[in-house]
Amino acid sequence: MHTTLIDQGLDLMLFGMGSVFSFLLLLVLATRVMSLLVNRWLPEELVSGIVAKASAGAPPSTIDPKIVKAIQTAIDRHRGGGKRD
Amino acid sequence: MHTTLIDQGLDLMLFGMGSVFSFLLLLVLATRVMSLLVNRWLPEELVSGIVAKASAGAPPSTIDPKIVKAIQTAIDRHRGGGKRD
Amino acid sequence: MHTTLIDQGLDLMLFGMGSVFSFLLLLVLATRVMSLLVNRWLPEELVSGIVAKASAGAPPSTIDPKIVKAIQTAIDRHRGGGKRD
Amino acid sequence: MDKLVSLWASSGVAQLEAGQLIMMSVGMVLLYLAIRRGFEPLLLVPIGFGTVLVNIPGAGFDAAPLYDAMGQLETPGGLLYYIYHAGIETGLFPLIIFMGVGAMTDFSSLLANPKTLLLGAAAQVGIFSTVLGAVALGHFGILDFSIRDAASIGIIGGADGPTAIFVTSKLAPELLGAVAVAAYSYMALVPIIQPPIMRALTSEAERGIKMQQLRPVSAAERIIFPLLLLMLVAMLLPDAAPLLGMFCFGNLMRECGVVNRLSDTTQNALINSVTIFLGLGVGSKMSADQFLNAETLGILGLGAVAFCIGTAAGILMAKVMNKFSTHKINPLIGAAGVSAVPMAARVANRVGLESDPQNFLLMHAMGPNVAGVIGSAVAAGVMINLVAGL
Amino acid sequence: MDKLVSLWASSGVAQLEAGQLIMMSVGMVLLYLAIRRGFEPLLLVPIGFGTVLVNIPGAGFDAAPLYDAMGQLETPGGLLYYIYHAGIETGLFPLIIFMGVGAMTDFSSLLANPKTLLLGAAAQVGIFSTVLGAVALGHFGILDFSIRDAASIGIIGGADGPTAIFVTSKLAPELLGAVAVAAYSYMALVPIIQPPIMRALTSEAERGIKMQQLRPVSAAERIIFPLLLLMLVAMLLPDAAPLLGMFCFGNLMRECGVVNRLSDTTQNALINSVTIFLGLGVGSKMSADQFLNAETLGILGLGAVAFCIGTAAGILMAKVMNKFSTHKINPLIGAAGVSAVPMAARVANRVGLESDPQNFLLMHAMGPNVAGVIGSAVAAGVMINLVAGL
Amino acid sequence: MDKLVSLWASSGVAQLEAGQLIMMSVGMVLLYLAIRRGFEPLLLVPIGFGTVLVNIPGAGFDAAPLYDAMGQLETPGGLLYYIYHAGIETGLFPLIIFMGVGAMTDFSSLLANPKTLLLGAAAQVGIFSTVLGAVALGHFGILDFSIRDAASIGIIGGADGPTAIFVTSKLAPELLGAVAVAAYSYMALVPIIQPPIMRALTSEAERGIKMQQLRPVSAAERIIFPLLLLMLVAMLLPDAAPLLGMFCFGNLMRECGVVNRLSDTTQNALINSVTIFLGLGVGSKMSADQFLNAETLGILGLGAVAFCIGTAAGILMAKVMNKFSTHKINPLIGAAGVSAVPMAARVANRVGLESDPQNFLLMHAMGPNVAGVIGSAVAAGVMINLVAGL
Ligand code: NA
Ligand code: NA
Ligand code: NA
Repeated sequence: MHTTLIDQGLDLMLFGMGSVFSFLLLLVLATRVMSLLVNRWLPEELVSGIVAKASAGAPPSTIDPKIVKAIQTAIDRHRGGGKRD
Repeated sequence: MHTTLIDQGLDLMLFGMGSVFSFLLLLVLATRVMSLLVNRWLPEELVSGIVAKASAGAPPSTIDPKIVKAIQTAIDRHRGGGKRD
Repeated sequence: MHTTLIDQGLDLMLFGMGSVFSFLLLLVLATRVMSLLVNRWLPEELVSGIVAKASAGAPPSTIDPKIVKAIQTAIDRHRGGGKRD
Repeated sequence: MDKLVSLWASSGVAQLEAGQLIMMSVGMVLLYLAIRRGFEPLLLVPIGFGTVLVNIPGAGFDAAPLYDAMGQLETPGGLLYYIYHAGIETGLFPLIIFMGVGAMTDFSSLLANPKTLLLGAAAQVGIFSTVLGAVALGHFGILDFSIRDAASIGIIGGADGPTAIFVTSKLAPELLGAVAVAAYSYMALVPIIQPPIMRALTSEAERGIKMQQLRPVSAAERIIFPLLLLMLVAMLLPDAAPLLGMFCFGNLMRECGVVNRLSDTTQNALINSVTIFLGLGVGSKMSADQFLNAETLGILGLGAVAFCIGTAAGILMAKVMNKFSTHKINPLIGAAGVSAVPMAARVANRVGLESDPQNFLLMHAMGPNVAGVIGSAVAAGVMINLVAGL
Repeated sequence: MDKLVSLWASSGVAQLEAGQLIMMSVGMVLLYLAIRRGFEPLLLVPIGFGTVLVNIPGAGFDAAPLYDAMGQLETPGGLLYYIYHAGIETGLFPLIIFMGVGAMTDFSSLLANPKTLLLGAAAQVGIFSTVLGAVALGHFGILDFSIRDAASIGIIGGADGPTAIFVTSKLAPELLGAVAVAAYSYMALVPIIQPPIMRALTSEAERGIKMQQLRPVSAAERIIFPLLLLMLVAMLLPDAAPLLGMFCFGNLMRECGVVNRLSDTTQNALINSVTIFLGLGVGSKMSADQFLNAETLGILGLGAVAFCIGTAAGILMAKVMNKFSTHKINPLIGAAGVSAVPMAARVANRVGLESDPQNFLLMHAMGPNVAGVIGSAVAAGVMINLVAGL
Repeated sequence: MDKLVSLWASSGVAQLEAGQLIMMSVGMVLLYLAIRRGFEPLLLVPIGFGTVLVNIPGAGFDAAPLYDAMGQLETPGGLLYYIYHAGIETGLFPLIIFMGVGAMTDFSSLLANPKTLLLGAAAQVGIFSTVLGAVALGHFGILDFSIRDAASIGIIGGADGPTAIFVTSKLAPELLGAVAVAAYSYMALVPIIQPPIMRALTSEAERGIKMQQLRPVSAAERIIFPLLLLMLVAMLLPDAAPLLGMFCFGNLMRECGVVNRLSDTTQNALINSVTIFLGLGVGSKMSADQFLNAETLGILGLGAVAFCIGTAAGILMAKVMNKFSTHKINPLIGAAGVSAVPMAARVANRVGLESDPQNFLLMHAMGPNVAGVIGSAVAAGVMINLVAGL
């Protein structure tokens, strides 16, 4: 019975680490292939354009653009030392 | 049995559209009457005043008024082209 | 039976107010002792320092520091009447 | 070695059935439509993802919990099981969403021009003629639809997601996946489906009709309107009261001005959280045996028909109303009566601008647009009432 | 024709009972008070709306779900049924609200001047003398109150909504509607109820007493205080531990400075969501048979008395304390001991300014004000303990 | 007098058992560590507070509800009872947290340098060697650990709180308190535990290795990655699908750019609310009989060992990889493979800066850091699968 417990632990270690390594190794390969394909067939410019378009169709952000603008202005001034005034 | 299914469908259409139309027609009338009464007995100024008062009794907004003020200021400046500086 | 109801009410009043008063009186004493100990053994500077350090270890606030800065700048300007420009 | 066999036997590949693979692809297509094509992403991203999750073989996302003889939990259920049974089967999630939609709805346009409510009524013709189409398919033995199924399919024409989910989860839960997907897909297709119908049914002159500027609406009117609507529903159509009651509650919180804290949370954290779980829960009904059959094709086809008829009915109603009224309505805004807020109103505005670049219809179209929400909810109440009695 | 009969038979008008109509009007009155008069709108808007919803004939907002013999859901329950049973009957919602209130409470004033805790204790006299009044009404057969009812009625005098709801849902759930409405209404009436009592019990000189400026309180004191309070409660009054435990937890999250994310959510999205559902759930107990009876009048009357006695007791306690202390307390701040945060403290400040426009009592009054919250929760714990044993 | 006896008998002091007092002190120590020492305060504040609450004698925070013969609720359960059974026993809270963590995770670094995934794999050696240690202790009769207990203890080495809670609540719920406390404590101790190991296993030259600048990663890659991961999990390790599925869902919402509303709520209101309740619920398992025993000491000891082995394995793996690769990896970032995001990555950065003030490793370390999250979840899935079959 006790031997079984140790055996179970060894089994768990063996198959556990095996699975973890095999899985992540596969994920490394799959990720490389994916990146390769994406960068060949979906270059950045195209993607950004499409995503931006999709975003435009989505409901507007909940922050009032005027406030965003105002904050941006404040940031700009802070950085630019009031050049725009 | 199948005839019944078609009958059920026709019934649903007849009573459904009848209900929808009667209900929304009634809502049109009720809304007109309501607007009439409101605009006669609760002219805008009065209402705004009361609502404003009620708001004042409610817990304060969670945004610090100073921040709101600051944002407003930034908006004003942005619009006014820095006249106030 | 009815007498019991009145009795129950009197009991409730007696033991209830007794408990409330005893408890809050004890809380007054405990609070005084606590404040005394804290102000002797954990003077303000030390505490602030430690709390600040602990905060630093916590995940960053969800508000972009640039925005906070910008708002602060806007507040400063609003207060200072544009002196910094 | 046994372990390897066990791991393999429990792996997805070994257990995978063709239906699951296809449904996972369906989920991926929904994600593609949502992310790359902008199809109602707030719902279709969770629905699509839920579709993938529930079809992972052996993952047990929709597994029921197991209890031992003492009533103690032995094995917990899957996430989607809990979401579906706690939030969708009970109707809670659609109702909370409706509260949020109410809190996001501005009735000003409708209040300034209440007769546009009738455009929202007319567009519901799409719902009921689709019911008729579905029972006809059932009658002729082409597809196996009961009257409950037909009612659920018809509601797609209401172009209102939560209403469709609420009705379908009550009348025909096994169709929930197909109906919800159809409803949100067609809502997303409004800019493609509606314009040809709008152009076909209107003349250039009609499309150029300039509408009177809307009068300003007082705060009191906006506060009283949801209460008025609630009272009418309470007196006349209590079956529509759950949906419209929560809608009015949300709108009252928005307009009354004294509970802005609650209104903000309703419009943000609360509706967003529930949207995520609603979408996942709908996805949990996207199993191969419930989705991959001829009925789903029928549902998708009928849904498209419903949309077109609803659009047409709204436009024609506007033209009829113009016969009896001095203040002409631009019939394009009738198409907005299908709801699909605010997309349908934007489409009406865009088609109007094609005829006359100075004719801004957006605000006018918001009236029938929100009226369509009310109309669909009324239709839903009537159908639940009548069908339950059949 | 049958369909018309069915629709009519299921319509609200046909099923409407007089009691429901009256209760819907009560709901409307609550909404009016909340929106137009500013009566605690965060709670009374949801309670009022819930009252209307639950009294819509045939809408089934408080219907229980039906299960078939296999335990499968046949008909889902109503929204308010689920809210009440999941959140109020279990006590979860009041406890989460208390956590939020704790996260919103600043104990600085109390820590700077701990003896103001005694003012919060004194004000609880209102609770227990009302219990006495209720049992007297029961004793003389005027109204039918048990000791459990009396305890629930008394807690109105605590001027603390979640505490009142927590106690009543445990001891006398059928009184929940009346007790909650009374509690929130009187809290809203603080600016009207308290000033005459305050003026009657104090002299011009007393109202003009200037209090010592409060010392600054260190962060460490504010972090340790909720833990100290928790420990005392744990050792002495475990029945008060649910309410005060969550209150202290919220306050610790606020003050400890390392979980600001959690504190923010507790003070905003979480408490707002729960407030909406708590209000609707309380409204679900506003049915005609539970609300429209002589007992409700008794509850409203006794609640008003409780409020007045509590206010008076707080003021008198301050005067007594002044006899034994060199640092005089302005007795007006004693009235803030009833809780009703922060309204009662503002009223004390305003009445104080009438006597001396330079005498700012607001910060001083916050001490007894939050002490009143603690006092009521302690009283609640004691009552639950004692009444359960009777 | 009876009343006094009753009050006294029900007071905490009279009922207090030594174990409860000690556990309350444990809770206070956790609060101290969280607040004053900054130990993972987002979790340890709620866990510590929950520990105190559940050990208050007579307060009934973990009391089960009582029902009468008719199935009606007689006495509601305690807050922590409901939280534990609704959110932790079912696995819902850890899964929602994982969704939130996914929405907060940026995979850019991993995508730019995918081989760092192997560092996250290596660090899981900590998990499995601890399992071995636990069964050895069980084997030699030193402590009473079953294989389920051992698996739960091992997962501490994953340095990932929600994963540890998810696994333990499934395999060994009675150890939940000890395992969660150990997991979060050691995550907080990363800056103390890891640096000596890192310095011992690396040479000055190795620590000074400058890594290639990471290439920019396109939006499409970031959108597709969570779907790719999901598909691999679905096909190969469905037992890991609940955790990794929700993780990928959150990440997809973050990256897809069309559901920012949902992503924001997931990263804020939703994860914060659930974190509070998760912490309290874990605290509810901190009772004296489950925590105060030799096994807990064993768990704490084994957990520390797991952490050290995981750290070492990550570093050594990096050194091995450098033997086969031209683009050298700085072995310090291997230590980040234990997860403990983002603390472990920061520690790698800091130790790197000691050797060369111009060598910024933070972004490079984020790759193995998030890989560690994936690795632990995979390990969790494998263990749940294998242990359930034993
Ligand atoms: Na509609
Ligand atoms: Na009070
Ligand atoms: Na890990």
